Amino acid sequence: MALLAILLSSLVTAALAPLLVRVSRRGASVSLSLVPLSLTVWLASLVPEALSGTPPSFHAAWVPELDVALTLRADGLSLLMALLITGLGTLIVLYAGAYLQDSPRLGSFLGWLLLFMASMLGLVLADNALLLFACWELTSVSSFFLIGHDSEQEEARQAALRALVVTALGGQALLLGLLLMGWVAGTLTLSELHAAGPALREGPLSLAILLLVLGGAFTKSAQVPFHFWLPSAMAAPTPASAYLHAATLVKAGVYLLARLSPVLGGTPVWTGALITVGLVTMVGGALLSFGHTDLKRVLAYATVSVLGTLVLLLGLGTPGAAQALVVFLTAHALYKGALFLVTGAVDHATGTRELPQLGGLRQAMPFTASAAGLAALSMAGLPPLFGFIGKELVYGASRHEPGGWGLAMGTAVGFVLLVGAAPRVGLRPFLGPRSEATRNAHEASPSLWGPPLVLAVCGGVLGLAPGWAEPLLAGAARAISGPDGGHLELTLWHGLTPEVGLSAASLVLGGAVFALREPLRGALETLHLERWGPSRLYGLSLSGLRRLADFATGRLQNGSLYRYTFITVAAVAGLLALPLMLRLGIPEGLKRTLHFHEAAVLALLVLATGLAVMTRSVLTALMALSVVGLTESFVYVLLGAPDLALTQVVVQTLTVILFALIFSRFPVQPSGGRSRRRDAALSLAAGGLISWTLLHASAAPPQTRLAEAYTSRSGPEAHGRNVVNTILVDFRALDTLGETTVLATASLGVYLLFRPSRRKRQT
Amino acid sequence: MREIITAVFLVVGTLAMLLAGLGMVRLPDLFLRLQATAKAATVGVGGLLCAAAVDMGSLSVVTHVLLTVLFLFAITPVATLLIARAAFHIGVPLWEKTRENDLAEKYKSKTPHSRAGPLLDGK
Amino acid sequence: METGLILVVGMLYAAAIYSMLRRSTVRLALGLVLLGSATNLALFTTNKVTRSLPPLLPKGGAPVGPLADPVPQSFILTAIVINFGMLALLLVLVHLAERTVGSDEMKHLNTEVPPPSAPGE
Amino acid sequence: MKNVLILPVLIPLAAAAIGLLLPSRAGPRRALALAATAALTAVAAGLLHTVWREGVQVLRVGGWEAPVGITLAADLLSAMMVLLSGTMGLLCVVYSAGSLEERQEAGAHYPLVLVMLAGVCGSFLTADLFNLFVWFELMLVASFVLLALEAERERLEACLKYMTLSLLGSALFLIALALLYAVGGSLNLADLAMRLPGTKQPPLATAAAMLLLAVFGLKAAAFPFSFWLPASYHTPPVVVTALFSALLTKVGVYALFRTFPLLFSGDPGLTQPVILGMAVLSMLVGVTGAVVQYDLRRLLSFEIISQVGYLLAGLGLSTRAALAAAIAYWVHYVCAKSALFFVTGALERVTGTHHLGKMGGLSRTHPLLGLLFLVPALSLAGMPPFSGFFAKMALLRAALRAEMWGVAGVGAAVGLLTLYILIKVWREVFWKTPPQEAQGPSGPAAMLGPCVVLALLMVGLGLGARPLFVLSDAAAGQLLDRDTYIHAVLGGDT
Amino acid sequence: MSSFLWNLVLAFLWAAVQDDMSLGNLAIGFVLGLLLLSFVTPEPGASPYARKLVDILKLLGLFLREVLSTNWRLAREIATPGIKSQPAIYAFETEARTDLEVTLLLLIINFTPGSLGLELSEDGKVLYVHNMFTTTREEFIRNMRENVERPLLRVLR
Amino acid sequence: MNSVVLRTVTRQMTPVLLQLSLVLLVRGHNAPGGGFVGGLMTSAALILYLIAYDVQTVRRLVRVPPVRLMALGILVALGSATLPLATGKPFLRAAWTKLPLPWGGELSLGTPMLFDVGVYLVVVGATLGFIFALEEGEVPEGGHKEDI
Amino acid sequence: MSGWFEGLLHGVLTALGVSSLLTLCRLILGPTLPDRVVALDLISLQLVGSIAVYAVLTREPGLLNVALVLAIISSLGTIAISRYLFHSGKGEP
Ligand code: NA
Ligand code: NA
Repeated sequence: MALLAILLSSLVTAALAPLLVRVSRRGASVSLSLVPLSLTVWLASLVPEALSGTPPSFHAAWVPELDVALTLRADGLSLLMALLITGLGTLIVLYAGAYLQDSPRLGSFLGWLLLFMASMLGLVLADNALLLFACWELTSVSSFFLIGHDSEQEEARQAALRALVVTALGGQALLLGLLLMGWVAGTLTLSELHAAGPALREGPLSLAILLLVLGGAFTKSAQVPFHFWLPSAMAAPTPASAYLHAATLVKAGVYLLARLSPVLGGTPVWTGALITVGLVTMVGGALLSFGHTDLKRVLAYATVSVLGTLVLLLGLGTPGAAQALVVFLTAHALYKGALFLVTGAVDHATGTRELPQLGGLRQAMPFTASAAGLAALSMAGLPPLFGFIGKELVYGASRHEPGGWGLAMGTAVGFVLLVGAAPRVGLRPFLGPRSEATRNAHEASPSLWGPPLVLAVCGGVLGLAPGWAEPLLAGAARAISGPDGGHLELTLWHGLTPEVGLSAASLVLGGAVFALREPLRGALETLHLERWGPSRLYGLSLSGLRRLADFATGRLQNGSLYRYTFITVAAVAGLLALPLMLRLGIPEGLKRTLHFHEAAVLALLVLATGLAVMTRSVLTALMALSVVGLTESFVYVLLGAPDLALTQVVVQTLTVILFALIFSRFPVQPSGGRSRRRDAALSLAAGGLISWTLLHASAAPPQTRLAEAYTSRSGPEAHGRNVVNTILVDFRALDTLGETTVLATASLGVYLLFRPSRRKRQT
Repeated sequence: MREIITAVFLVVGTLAMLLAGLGMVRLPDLFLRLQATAKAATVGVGGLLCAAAVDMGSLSVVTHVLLTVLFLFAITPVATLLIARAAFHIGVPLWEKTRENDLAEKYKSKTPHSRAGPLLDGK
Repeated sequence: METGLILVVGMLYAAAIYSMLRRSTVRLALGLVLLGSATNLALFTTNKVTRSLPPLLPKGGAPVGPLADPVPQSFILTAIVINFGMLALLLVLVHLAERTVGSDEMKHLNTEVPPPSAPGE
Repeated sequence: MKNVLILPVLIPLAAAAIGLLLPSRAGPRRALALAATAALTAVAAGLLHTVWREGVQVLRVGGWEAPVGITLAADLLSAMMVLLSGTMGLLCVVYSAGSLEERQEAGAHYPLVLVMLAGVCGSFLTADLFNLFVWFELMLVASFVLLALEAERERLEACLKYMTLSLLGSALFLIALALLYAVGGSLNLADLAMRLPGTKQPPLATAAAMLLLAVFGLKAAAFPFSFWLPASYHTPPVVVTALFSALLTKVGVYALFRTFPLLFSGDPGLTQPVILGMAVLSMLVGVTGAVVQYDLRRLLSFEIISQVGYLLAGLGLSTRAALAAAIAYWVHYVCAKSALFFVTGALERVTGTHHLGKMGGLSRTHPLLGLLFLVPALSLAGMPPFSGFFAKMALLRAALRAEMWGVAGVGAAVGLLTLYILIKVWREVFWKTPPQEAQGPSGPAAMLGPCVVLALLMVGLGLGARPLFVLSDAAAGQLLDRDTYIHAVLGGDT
Repeated sequence: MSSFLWNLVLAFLWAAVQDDMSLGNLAIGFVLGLLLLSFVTPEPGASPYARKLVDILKLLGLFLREVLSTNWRLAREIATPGIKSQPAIYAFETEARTDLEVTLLLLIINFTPGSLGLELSEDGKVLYVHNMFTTTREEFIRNMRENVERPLLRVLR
Repeated sequence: MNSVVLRTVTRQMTPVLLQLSLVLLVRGHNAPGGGFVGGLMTSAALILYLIAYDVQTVRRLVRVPPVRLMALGILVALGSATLPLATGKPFLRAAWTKLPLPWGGELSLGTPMLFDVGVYLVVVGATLGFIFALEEGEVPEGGHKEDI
Repeated sequence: MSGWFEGLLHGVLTALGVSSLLTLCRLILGPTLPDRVVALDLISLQLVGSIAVYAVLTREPGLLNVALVLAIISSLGTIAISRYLFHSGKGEP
């Protein structure tokens, strides 16, 4: 129940945010931040229960027909994530209030931000895969609005769309994967899925499930080649970037994989895919960060790299890797969040985020500088910061893998690059001489420097006293690797292990990379990655889609009634041909007797029809049609339908009169000349198919049931000797009612369209 | 006996109809063909309807036949008149062997009208 | 008769469709008249008893021969009337369209804009 | 003897006739239309309740038993559709009051809307194929007139196209009926359902099925019979488009749902692949068409085609789950699409255009409209927590469980593209810097009210999706339970 | 004309009272009524009905003779190869005055094979008649006057 | 085209034609005919009148505007269909009564005949509506605007 | 009905059919629209006759109803077309 309350209260806060801002701009963010704060406390109070054998949970039915349930469960992993979400959320709401103080749309920003927080909370607390998915989609949507906050800017709009398209693409894949999982496993309750693990890992659908789920996770967590949306999403206001792209949103994919790794993990495909993609992302992301000078972009690529690391760890699948994962994830959330917020503060103070223009801010912005420094050191993995512990564990996990040294070396390359990137973002802007841009900069309100400082300090505190977080982190790791997931002991110093060596080496090499950053940037620029990278592919596929759509729509829906009619008739002919070709042969038992006068009637029909179609004069055609109509009525006479003949004759004449009235002003037109042959072929084919079908129908045994019923009951029960009329006004009078209304409505339409007043207005 | 009388009416009517049909094809101008139609309406339809009246002979049948003949006699000439009038209006030519035309004066100024072209050739 | 009639019905359909495909709204209307005739006759071909008496019951007493099936007849009657109403409406549309665009050619009746190429994404 | 079954036809029809006799002023005609649609909605709700409690309801019109007379039958699907139509009719009348000129209201607008409603409800309720034809035509003729009403050039053109293809469809319908009558000896659905399986001419039944597929596909605007829809829906006043989108194509879909499980379930080999093919093509053609549109109403019109594709997919899969999903999707989509058209009307009023390029910045100036657009748009794209989320999920789930991977894949992809398209609209209309800033109020309450109601409905059907799915599942069960329907329609002596 | 209606009513009464509506019975009733009316006139001042009836019969006879004779010529014309007649359009100044008279005259002219009313002048006095077989204008006008117009007007006036 | 002959014939024929159309309407239950054909014949007679004279004359002759005529017809048909509901019978259930005739015999009267009358009215209204609209649409200043 | 009579009726019907076909030739040949109108008029008259004959053949007096209505109504069509020709010939409505 507590979990539901947490979720609902965050949702309600999101809804209230815009109203609250309208009431008071200044107090709004402070008072709003109290909610995530109290939620953090509340969640923290749940930790002991979560780590016990029976974590807190909640279940309510939602749509059982679809296996969607409001099932919540807070085990270690969920709670760790939830705490990060609410904890960071508190700071970021506070920060955003100051950062967007002057924006007229602070209210909607906070609203979307809190909605995002709520959906993120739902995502990590959900124990029903489809509930998780619902929250997953909500995070995509709310992040769309956060990224596009500066909607006047084309760049922001593009970035928002890009993020949404990529993550929603993954979302669709994930949905299919989850639905298949539910089908195979018979349940979609995450905590019960592992019972179906073997079926999910080895069944015939297992590969499809795995690939679909990975598609979802990789897009959301910005793995290569889907990473490109993340850097461009930096168009978002910085608080949103810090929250979404450092700490929470991008971790959703990792979280999902972590959640599912006990169920889907361990297969060769899983391991291979995650390690490969993770490693490529890790190295690639870090490397690409050197190609940019925009602080946020550098941070974004660094984030991509870290996400790769996390995925890689999940690929390893060992208890050690799980431990490394949770620790590294936490450390990253803290330092990256801090760095983003610092960037925002710098941007706010100087009006630029371009590295070459920044420098010497340490005196002007001392608090910010301290936060940046601490966070950057954590990022570089320097002791005694939490980042160091995380990095050690990563090295350890990769090294312990069979053939792990190679992997560890690969990891090291990534880390080296990250180490090289850290001073760029955390130190460079603050050291050295002041630049033109930073001349007038000064520290802004505490709301802008407080939150990053808190985050950075947290990283330091956790590095010095990791034991505080140890139970929760261990619990989280166990949630990934299973209850017998080994023991987690977090200390700064394990002794002189190979990991320490690797760390030291990567620090040294990282320093070298930092020194070589400019040549590196030049090299990357000459590669023109944007031109052929996945970003380009994205653009190409969108424009390709549009071109294809343009072409198809232009060909099909080209506005020509001729074409519409042609295609429609052709399609009908095709549909009709299908059963005929497949099942019907030549009809048998046809009646072949034909009297002379009947032949004459048919000849009359044929000739008149031919004339109607062939003549160039519309009026001649009309008269030919009259002959057709009159002959038709004679056919009715011949076949015993005087009522029909009567009606046909009168209607025919009225039709002619209508035509005559209408045509009084028509110029007589020659008929169109193009594509006659094709039209004729289609017409003949359609007519032939209909004839063929009708011939079969006529060869079928006669159905006289209804006719007998009507003829025998018409007199005694319907008091009429004209059976057709009794059908019309009694047996099936409802038809007649409808049909008269049709006639009346048509007449009303004619009247409305043609009344004199309308004519005057037009001419 | 009744069948024989009927047959006589039938034959007369049918022959008239056939001749009218033939006349339609053979006669050289509109007005001559109108003459043929008028004959079909009187002798042809009249004969055939009378055949029906004689054959069935009930009051209802005779009434129907009488009414039909009455309407035909009343309305067909009107239609003929109107067709002829329209034909003059749009300048349908007379057969070249038509000896005299007292109407020529009346319609001289009005034919052939510019709008009548397509109506006239009917193509 | 039936077989021949069915073949003629097919021809009527062909003619109707051909006429509808003539790119002229007037011919379209004429084609729809033909279509109506064709359809009515097609419905009529389900009347299995050829050369039968009309479904009119004699006053007191049984009919002397096989009666035609009244059911398709009632259907066709309904269809004829509906078709008539629709045709009248269509004629007015054709006429108004002709008056508006000044021709009965269908190509002049095309304001469905071709999709413009989208501004850059 | 459930005379209540005739009321959904009788009420609007009588109101239309009386409306034409009323003096030609907006007030009385509007009041009458409001009263009639409200009454219709109430009756429909009662009918749904009765059907839910007591099963299929039947009225033998004129007291003649089937197949001699026409029988009206309401199962859950029919009742749901009648209720939906009544509700939409009511909302459209309200919206008309807000959006139309006095002159238009005083004319034949309301009577025509009512006639169309009568045709639609008749189609939903009849158990006789020829009667269905008649109701179809009634609905069509009213829609023709509504479409062409002001006789502007675009509307004439639209109506000509729509009419031509519709009349072609009517002719084909009659051919199909001729075939069915030749094979089964009557056109009563239940009677045919009894006889078709035993017929000596199964291929003829298949031919009829194909023709009906084309005919109903034409009404439903399924590809390749969909051309009339984008050609016409952008021309009349928005409220008319909304009404069309809520009712017209749905009747075609309904007819498919009514006839195919009942009549042609014995021959799935040919019909089902064809239906699925049509479904997939419709989804793709509709959505690709929408991608290139910059006219908001045309864009939404193309979207209809792809949504119809989803519904057809449900039919093509023809499992109970798929049918249920399609029915739920149906309800959701009618609400969402109408809401979008309603909002479009408000946007047009504010900006004076429906071309995306000429709009912009409305999220700042008219945030309420933004919200009212967003809810149906996200719902249509299948985003939580709105109705479309569950509906789309249910369809995909059913497709996967029927092992129709392609359908599921296309369904998911089209969902993505739908999101893309609607977000494109959002970006253009609400975000982009406008050529000129739109000022002025968002619209009268009579215009925004229906939008709000529908938005709330979509939230309600999302958060409280359960009842809809229970109902849809039961309706799907009834669709597949042929014997109950046959027994109910034909009476005890079968 | 009302006398004719009276006659019909009488015939109807005759049949109805006997409850035998057969054609023969009605005919008997008609003849009896005619006899009755030739003595008693329901409208005072009207000319004797029976004489008018004779005029009508005379007109019909004349008409029938005309129809038969010219029909025969027309039939020969059509059925034999070549068209020998030389048609002409003549103006005919009629003595008929009321609309009904003019109309009936024209109807009769039209049903006389070989002649065909084509046009009526605005003042309603001149009929233009298309004629197939008459040789001269004078013969035509005389024929019209004597065989068509006079008998008709006699009946009508 | 105001031909004396046409007018005279029309004047004489119209009552007979109208009478005939009523016969078709009433006898429709037992012989070919019925509401449709009856209505169409009535319209035909009136159209003949219209051709001979003009729209205004026919409008004066009919008095009720076509749209009202149609609405009335639908209400009559609906009414005859709804009557049975009052007694709890199904919609459109026919009710018959035999009326003794003063001159013997009896006349069967039933709601289906009333229904047919409704159809007749609608058909007359509809066809006249078509013709009036088209005809008046051709006369530049002709016709009065009719409220509908 | 005796055999020769029935045969005669069939023959008559056939002859009427042939006659209609001949008339249709004129409709096809034209050359002017009034020519075609005349042909159409004649065809409807032939139809009236045919219906009467068929009524005799089937002894179905109900068919004469059709003949009557056809006789009345077909002229109406002819009149309408003539009126149209007359008006459009004059170039005024
Ligand atoms: Na009917
Ligand atoms: Na629609």
